[in-house]
Amino acid sequence: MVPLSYYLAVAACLFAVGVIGLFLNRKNVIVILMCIELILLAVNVNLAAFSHFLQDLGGQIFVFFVLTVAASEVAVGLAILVAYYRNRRSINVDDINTLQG
Amino acid sequence: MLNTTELLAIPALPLIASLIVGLFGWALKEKLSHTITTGSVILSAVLSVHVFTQVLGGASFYGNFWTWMLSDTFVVPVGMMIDQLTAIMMITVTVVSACVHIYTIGYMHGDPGYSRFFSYISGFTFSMLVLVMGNNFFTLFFGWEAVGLVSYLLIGFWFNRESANFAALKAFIVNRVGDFGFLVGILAIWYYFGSFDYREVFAAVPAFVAQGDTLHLFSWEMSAITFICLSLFIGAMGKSGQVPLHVWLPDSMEGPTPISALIHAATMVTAGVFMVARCSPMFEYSETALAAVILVGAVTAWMCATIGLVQNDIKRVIAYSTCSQLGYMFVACGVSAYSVGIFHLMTHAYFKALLFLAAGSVIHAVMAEQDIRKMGQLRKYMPITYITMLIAALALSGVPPFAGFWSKDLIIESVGVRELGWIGDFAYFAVLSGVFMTAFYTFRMFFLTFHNSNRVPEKTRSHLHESPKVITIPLMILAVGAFASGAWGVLGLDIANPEIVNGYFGTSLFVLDVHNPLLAIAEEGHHAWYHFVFSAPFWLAIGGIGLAFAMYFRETDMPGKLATAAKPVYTFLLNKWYWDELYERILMRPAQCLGNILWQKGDLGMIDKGIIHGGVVGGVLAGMTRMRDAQTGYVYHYAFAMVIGVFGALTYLVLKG
Amino acid sequence: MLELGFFYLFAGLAVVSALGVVLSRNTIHAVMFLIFCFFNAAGLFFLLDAEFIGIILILIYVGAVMVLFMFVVMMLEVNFAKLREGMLQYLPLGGIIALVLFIEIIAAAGSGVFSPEGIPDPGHAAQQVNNTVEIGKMLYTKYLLGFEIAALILLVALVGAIVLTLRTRKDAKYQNISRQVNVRPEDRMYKVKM
Amino acid sequence: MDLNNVLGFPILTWSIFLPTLGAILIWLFVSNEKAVRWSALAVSVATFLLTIPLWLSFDNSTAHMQFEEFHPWIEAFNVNYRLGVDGISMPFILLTSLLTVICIVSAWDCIKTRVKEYMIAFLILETTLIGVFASLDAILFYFFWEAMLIPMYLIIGIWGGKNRVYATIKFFLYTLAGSVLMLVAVLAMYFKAGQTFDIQALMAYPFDFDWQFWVWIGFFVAFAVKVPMWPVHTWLPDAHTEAPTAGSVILAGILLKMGAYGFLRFSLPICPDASQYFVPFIVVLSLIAVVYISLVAMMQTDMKRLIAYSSIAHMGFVTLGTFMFTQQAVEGAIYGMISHGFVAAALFLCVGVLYDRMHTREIGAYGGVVNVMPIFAAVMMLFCMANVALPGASAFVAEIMVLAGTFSADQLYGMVISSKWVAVMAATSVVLSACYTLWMYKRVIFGDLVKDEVKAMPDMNMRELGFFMPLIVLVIWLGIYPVPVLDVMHTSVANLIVQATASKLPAADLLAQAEMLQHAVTH
Repeated sequence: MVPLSYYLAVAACLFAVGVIGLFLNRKNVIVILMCIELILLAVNVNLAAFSHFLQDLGGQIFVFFVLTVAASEVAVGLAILVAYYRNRRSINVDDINTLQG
Repeated sequence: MLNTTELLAIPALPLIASLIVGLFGWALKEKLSHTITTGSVILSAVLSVHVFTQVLGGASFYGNFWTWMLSDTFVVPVGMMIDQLTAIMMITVTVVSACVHIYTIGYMHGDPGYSRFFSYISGFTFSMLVLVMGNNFFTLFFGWEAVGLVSYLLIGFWFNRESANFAALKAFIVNRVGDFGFLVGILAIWYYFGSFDYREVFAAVPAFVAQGDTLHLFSWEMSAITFICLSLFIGAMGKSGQVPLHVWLPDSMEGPTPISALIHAATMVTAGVFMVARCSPMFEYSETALAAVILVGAVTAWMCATIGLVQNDIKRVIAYSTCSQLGYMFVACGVSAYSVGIFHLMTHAYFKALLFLAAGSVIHAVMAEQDIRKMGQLRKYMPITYITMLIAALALSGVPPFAGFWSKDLIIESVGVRELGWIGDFAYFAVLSGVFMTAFYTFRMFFLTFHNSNRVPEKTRSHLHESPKVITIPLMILAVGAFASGAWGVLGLDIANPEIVNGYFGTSLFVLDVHNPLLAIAEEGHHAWYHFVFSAPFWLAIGGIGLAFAMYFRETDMPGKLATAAKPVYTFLLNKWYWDELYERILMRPAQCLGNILWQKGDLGMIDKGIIHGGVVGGVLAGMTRMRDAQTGYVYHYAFAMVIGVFGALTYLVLKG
Repeated sequence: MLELGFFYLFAGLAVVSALGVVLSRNTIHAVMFLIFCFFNAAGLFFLLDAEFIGIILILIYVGAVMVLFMFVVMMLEVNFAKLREGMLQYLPLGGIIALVLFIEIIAAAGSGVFSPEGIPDPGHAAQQVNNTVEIGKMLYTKYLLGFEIAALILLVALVGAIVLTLRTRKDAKYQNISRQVNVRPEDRMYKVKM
Repeated sequence: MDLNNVLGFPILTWSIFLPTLGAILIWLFVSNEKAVRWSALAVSVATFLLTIPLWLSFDNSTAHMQFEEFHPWIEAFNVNYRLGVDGISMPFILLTSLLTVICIVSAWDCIKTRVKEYMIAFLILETTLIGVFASLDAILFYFFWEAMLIPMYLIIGIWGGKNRVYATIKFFLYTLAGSVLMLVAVLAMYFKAGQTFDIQALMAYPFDFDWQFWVWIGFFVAFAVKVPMWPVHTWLPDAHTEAPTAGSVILAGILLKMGAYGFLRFSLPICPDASQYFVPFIVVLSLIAVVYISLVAMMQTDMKRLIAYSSIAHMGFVTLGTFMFTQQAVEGAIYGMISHGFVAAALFLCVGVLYDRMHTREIGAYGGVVNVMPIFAAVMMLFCMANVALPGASAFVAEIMVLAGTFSADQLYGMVISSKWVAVMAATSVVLSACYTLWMYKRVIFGDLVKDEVKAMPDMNMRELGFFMPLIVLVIWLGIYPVPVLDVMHTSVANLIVQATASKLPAADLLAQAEMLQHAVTH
């Protein structure tokens, strides 16, 4: 049998890789979004693992919710990206600083 | 007991007249204005004389009319106390005031501020009467401040003249310095005696002195009675133009001449002397305060006399003479000869008012010229003025039998008999040399004005004429006073009785027997009428007049030579010992400088720019700018921040265990 | 043993493909790696008796979301190489943070609390237990509100995405449906008196 | 509850809200500018008349609150609508209602834009000011205290001078920063004293020393800004300079008094031990206000700024008197506030009269005004002399009483030097106030008529004379017959002094403190 901590270790790996990805691909929004997917995936793995080992289905329900939200986020994020690209002809994050006001 | 209504009427009449003319002067004709005010003041003079005769008969009055302020034990009544001291002041004030009122009718004729002027001088008469008639320190203070206000208004009467405005301001502020001391003295009296009332306070003095309260400032200690007396005396110094608060008095000559006579010679400036005499039951118990009074009086008497020697402005000569004579009065009070001080106050009031009014008559004649170098030979044109002024000058010089002789001689003798160490010696020297100088400068001024050569400019020479009756009549009335008041005081009123209680003043003045110089004089033996011939003051006065005669009766080159020979002394005296310059350097400029520094550096610089704008606002601004810089707008920075936040939180939890 | 082998397989591939996502030069490749990563994660889910979630992950994520990524990447004419410039600028910071986080999580995971002694393996569920049915039961009872909200979020995301990307071009021709529907015969045809 | 209200009529509520009611009616129904002016005047006069019974039916013999009203407001937090006045607060209500009338008349022609808004702002300001003086609930007090800022902010910010925005913001932030600490102090007391905001209950509650210390500081900051005391005074000259005339009048006349009133209402009775502890501190600040500010005032070239500084100096007297714990000093302080309310108001009106003609406040721009405006010169002379505190003017009574009270305040409360010397130092104001006031007067009014602009200035008209008349009468009346006003205060002030001198600390602490004091004195 595979112990719980193995799953947690895998999740930790995925999480760390996702974080590194954030820093590495800081200019590419698409990859950033994908890194976030990775991080969420790590969380999902954790949730599913605990759900199994604690015999509580709630964990899986939450995976379900996380997936929902992640999907929405990707949809909206990409939509924004497209809209932005249409206006600026670029998705370089360095160009996106209108938040500064 | 005196009639209350009559007593109330004496100050009330001038007040009402003043208010009517002051408020409705714009609607009144000149004639109506002066009739109302002059009439009321004459009436009040008549009433004063009536009161005086009653007081001579032994009547007195004491009573409160009104509660001014009331708070717990702080009770300030308004009341009157009429005794011998008050009565003699009342007649002096009202008679001189009445003369000045009449004189003003002629002098101020045609001035745009005619009715205003009458309103002021009537108001002044009211204030001065309140000052002398009050029965407590607050009523005294009220009158004190009110005369100060009127003095301020009158000095600056010709408000278009910058110098007049400046002099008015100066007079007021210097007086306020004195008032500051007076106020502190009054507060101390209330604190220690629990009352403002003359009777209650004076009755409590001996017991209080025996109790020996002291005041501390850090390690410095002072007996309470000395503190009170010195504070009060500071007030007297301010009002009576004593060194070092004398600087306002000569400048006050910017005002019209009638008020120089009334306020700055005869009455207001003598209020300080009156106050010291009134407080004699307190001063008697403080040797320190008495010594201070002598010292200040003597210094003033001597110093102002020296300044008077070289002044060229006719009014300034008289003004310095006033300062000097006030010094004599204070010296008299200081050596506990209060009765003599008041006596000199009275005689001085008459002859000095006369001197001023005569000078005013001269100024009137020479088209408002005040420089005695531009006068001369005026006796031909204005004989009445000439004669009256001669009487006043003789009185001031102390030539018998004129008024000044009687009082001044007594002062000098009183100083002479008291054993007071170096202060006494100095005072004796000051008053003796003062006599010589007084005689000299008075007759210098007199000869230059009426004798010598005629230096009047051609333009005005045609205008020279004797003044109208309305001006000369008051001169003549005052001349009677200047001639006779001295003899009347000594022979008629017995003012100089060594046993003061038996003399005119009765119980209104208080002198400890050990202090009383008059007793000492009496012990030396009764003076025969010709005694004066053997006394130094008489010969000094004659010497002064003689010197003036030699130098100024005819045009000589002596004054010029003397001035060149003693150039430094001459300049020093001409510049009035540089008091004004000194004050400008050590008070005015530093105060302005300090004010500016406090404002620019303190308020604007330190508080506004430093703390508020620099510290608080600047700090917030700088901090917020930095915080705003953190908002780069780059999404990934925010993402990093989140990650770092997660990292921090997690690390914290892990480390926390 | 077989299970452990599969675990290593899925886990290893997932981590490797995750690295691929992060490191690949071409964004298309990154997307492909992510898809692959999700497949492996789904495998892990299966090992954890979470069949429904695993299938959802493949169907929805791989089938829809990743396709969306693919679409966007291919639609935008972006010089992705340029976006990789200065890639290493934040590597030290990111690396350290990721490393520390990793160590911390591993330390937590390996702290013994989650060891088999701490949380014993319950074993796999019986054959007749239907994961989907169980999830459905919970979802429609205990978590109904959350479910509804999730639905709503999806709706909002749907509408939001459309609104964001919708645009009207001046040079294009559009139907005006309301006008089309409201049209009346006389607008279309009228008789001309000859 | 037993409410002490002899009138049986909510007179305080009416006094407070009648101006607001009037403002609402004007807002809704009056549009013509002339009608707005007249109706605002009518409302303010009505309010003034309404407040007169407060004085007429006031019972001088009791220190209890009178004309009380009580309604629950926010019951969850025990916040109540509790009103009442005693001999300390009652005079201020009359002062407020009277000055508002004068302000409205004085703004008659000067305000040409947004007349309606101006009048409404003034009426609402009156509501908040009366509310402050009538509140007996700390939260209600705070509510009015803060609400007052809004109309004042608008008055300075909209109808002010050139630099008005700066002045407004400075004024607002300064006061707000102070008030925040007051709120903290109020809340601290609320939780400590068993969930009550009732001021009288708080007065009775025995706070321990540490607690008093911090609460006192909280209140001090709020009140010191308002008074204003050095060094938090710099907002005042700016606010005064930029405010329209009537704004300056109300600012000097009443707003400044709120601070000192706060000391009397909160600091002294609620934190008596802390108040005594801080006496040397207050004395030093007050003396700085008297001397330092007077010197600064002397150097001003702007008339309004000069009078503003003189206000600070006079308020220094007030704070000095407040913390001397003697009957005379406290009464003198209150009297000083009333007197200053009239005198400073009148001086600002004087400047306003000049400003309306020349549109400058620079002293140097004038000179020789007496030649063309003799009546004005006489009026201004009167108020200048009142400002100098000449006997016969109301300010003299106040000044002398504060000095007397200070002189006789034997209790040292840890002072290094005797209170007598404090009085002596404070008395220097006799000289300094004369310097700055009369110097300004000389430069503005006296002198030769050389400037053409000055030559063209007409003398005061009947309206202007009209609003000076009551002030002249009051300043002189209060100067020569202060007894009726002082009578109102006696009992309340005596009671206040009992509260302020009786310690709230347990006996053991008192002993320790007495020893400390003894220690300080012997050294």
